[in-house]
Amino acid sequence: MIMGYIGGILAIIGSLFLLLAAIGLIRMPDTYNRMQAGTKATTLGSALIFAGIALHQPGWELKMTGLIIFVFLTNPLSSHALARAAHFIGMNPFVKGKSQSSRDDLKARRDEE
Amino acid sequence: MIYIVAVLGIVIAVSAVFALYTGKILSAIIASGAVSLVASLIYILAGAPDVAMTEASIGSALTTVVFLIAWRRISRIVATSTEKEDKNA
Amino acid sequence: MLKRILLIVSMVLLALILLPLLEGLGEQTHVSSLAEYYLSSGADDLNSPNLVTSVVVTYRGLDTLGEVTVLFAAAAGIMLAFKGLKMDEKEREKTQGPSELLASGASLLFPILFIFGIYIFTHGHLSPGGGFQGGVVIASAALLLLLSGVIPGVSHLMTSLLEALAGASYVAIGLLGLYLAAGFLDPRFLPRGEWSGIFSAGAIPVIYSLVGIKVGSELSAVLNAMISKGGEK
Amino acid sequence: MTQLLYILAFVVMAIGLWGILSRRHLIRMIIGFSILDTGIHILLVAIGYRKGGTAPILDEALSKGEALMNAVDPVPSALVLTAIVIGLAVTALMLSFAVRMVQNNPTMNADEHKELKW
Repeated sequence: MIMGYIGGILAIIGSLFLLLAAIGLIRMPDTYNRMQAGTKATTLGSALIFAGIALHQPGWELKMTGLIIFVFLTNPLSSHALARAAHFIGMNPFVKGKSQSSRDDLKARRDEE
Repeated sequence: MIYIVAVLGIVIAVSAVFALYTGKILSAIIASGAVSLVASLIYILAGAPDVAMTEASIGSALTTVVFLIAWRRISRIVATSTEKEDKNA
Repeated sequence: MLKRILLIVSMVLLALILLPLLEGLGEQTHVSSLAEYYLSSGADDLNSPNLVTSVVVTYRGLDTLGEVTVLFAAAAGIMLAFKGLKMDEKEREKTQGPSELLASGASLLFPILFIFGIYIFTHGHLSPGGGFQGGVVIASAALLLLLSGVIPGVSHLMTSLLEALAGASYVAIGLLGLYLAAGFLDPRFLPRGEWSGIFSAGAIPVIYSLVGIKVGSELSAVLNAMISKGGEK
Repeated sequence: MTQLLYILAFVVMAIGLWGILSRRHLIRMIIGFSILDTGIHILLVAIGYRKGGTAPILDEALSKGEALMNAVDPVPSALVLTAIVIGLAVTALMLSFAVRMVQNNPTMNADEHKELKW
């Protein structure tokens, strides 16, 4: 019973993180900031929700552990692919007051290709 | 539960209309994927988890990918042909 | 103008077809008598907890055979349409190479996804899921490898061989049911096993696995035809 | 619930048909087809639904005896299951034809593909 309450609290914290990620997606100024909000917060949020479900439903621990591992594997990969694609089509990072800024480490490679 | 289905239905209708009238084809393709994804939630609520699973994996994931691949090829073909025309002119 | 009128006429016709269905419709509390039979005695007949799977594989198995044939025809059409469609040199230049991180991540994820697909179609008679879903998961695993550039293309020989073998064994098992049990695609020639065990429900897991292999290899071949650079000899 | 699902299915089907008939961009017409497909699937699931119905999968929550009273109709579910897969294949077929059409005549507007018309 007490485990159920702890699981519920974990799930609520996780959904708060997901809400923050959603707010970040709207609020942030450019693609890279949005990706930051949309990856880190959702990874933690969904992991917390799965942990909460595992505590709430006895017997689901193995499945939920597998899901958490899967989210940890796929979420950073997809955001890496998205950020790379955004960079290759020439999205510039947002800097207040400037139009173009910041050092471009991948520029040499992009020109090569 | 009926209210949840009503809200999801409104979401489906809005994204379907968005998919048909938005300016960018990329947004239209993503919106049509959203239609399928929300429809899979409705199937779960209507007591058909098998169908929901199929729709989520096929309708929203694979169909969107197929659209994107085809759109990439089509836009490249259009882009290269217009380049050629510019050179000829 | 004429187009707009025709458009409105066809929308009105659609409404005319659909509105009678709405008339006098209340909440349904009963299912049709056919479904009543499936719900009441389907579990005892076949010993499979998932009744949707029993309907797909056994009761309406002939329909599923037809649907798989339609899928095959559509896949053949796609291959035909993409055959000989080569990318220009110009187009090929624009293709971006994948990053190392993505390639190694994809090759790490591929076996997990593949095993998950096999899990889905071997547990089709116990839980939601089955051959079609599992086949699609396997096709997405192949798609991941293709998009991340780990493999240049799925072998056409392998997919066509797997697909043909699975299709032929599907029909062969159907004929075996006709010979050993009550009718075409009757799965009861294998022991029905104990309730909700993985080797239960007669030949249902075997048939659904064959459907899964067939759908998976077909969709992988389709995705390969759509993605590949068209540089085949 | 049943009425709501029916109305939703009709609305989605109408939007899809409108998209096929009124839009002239090739990809948008195919998107209209897939929306129409989704509408038909919702209609079929709605036909199988019954009041308070649960999934027709027997487990601890639904015993053999209760299935007759509580489970939804499995036949439409089975139909929709295969129809979705066929829908994907048909959509891919349409897209491949679109690619071929654009290769012959590089424009996305369906009205300008004149050689296919009568």
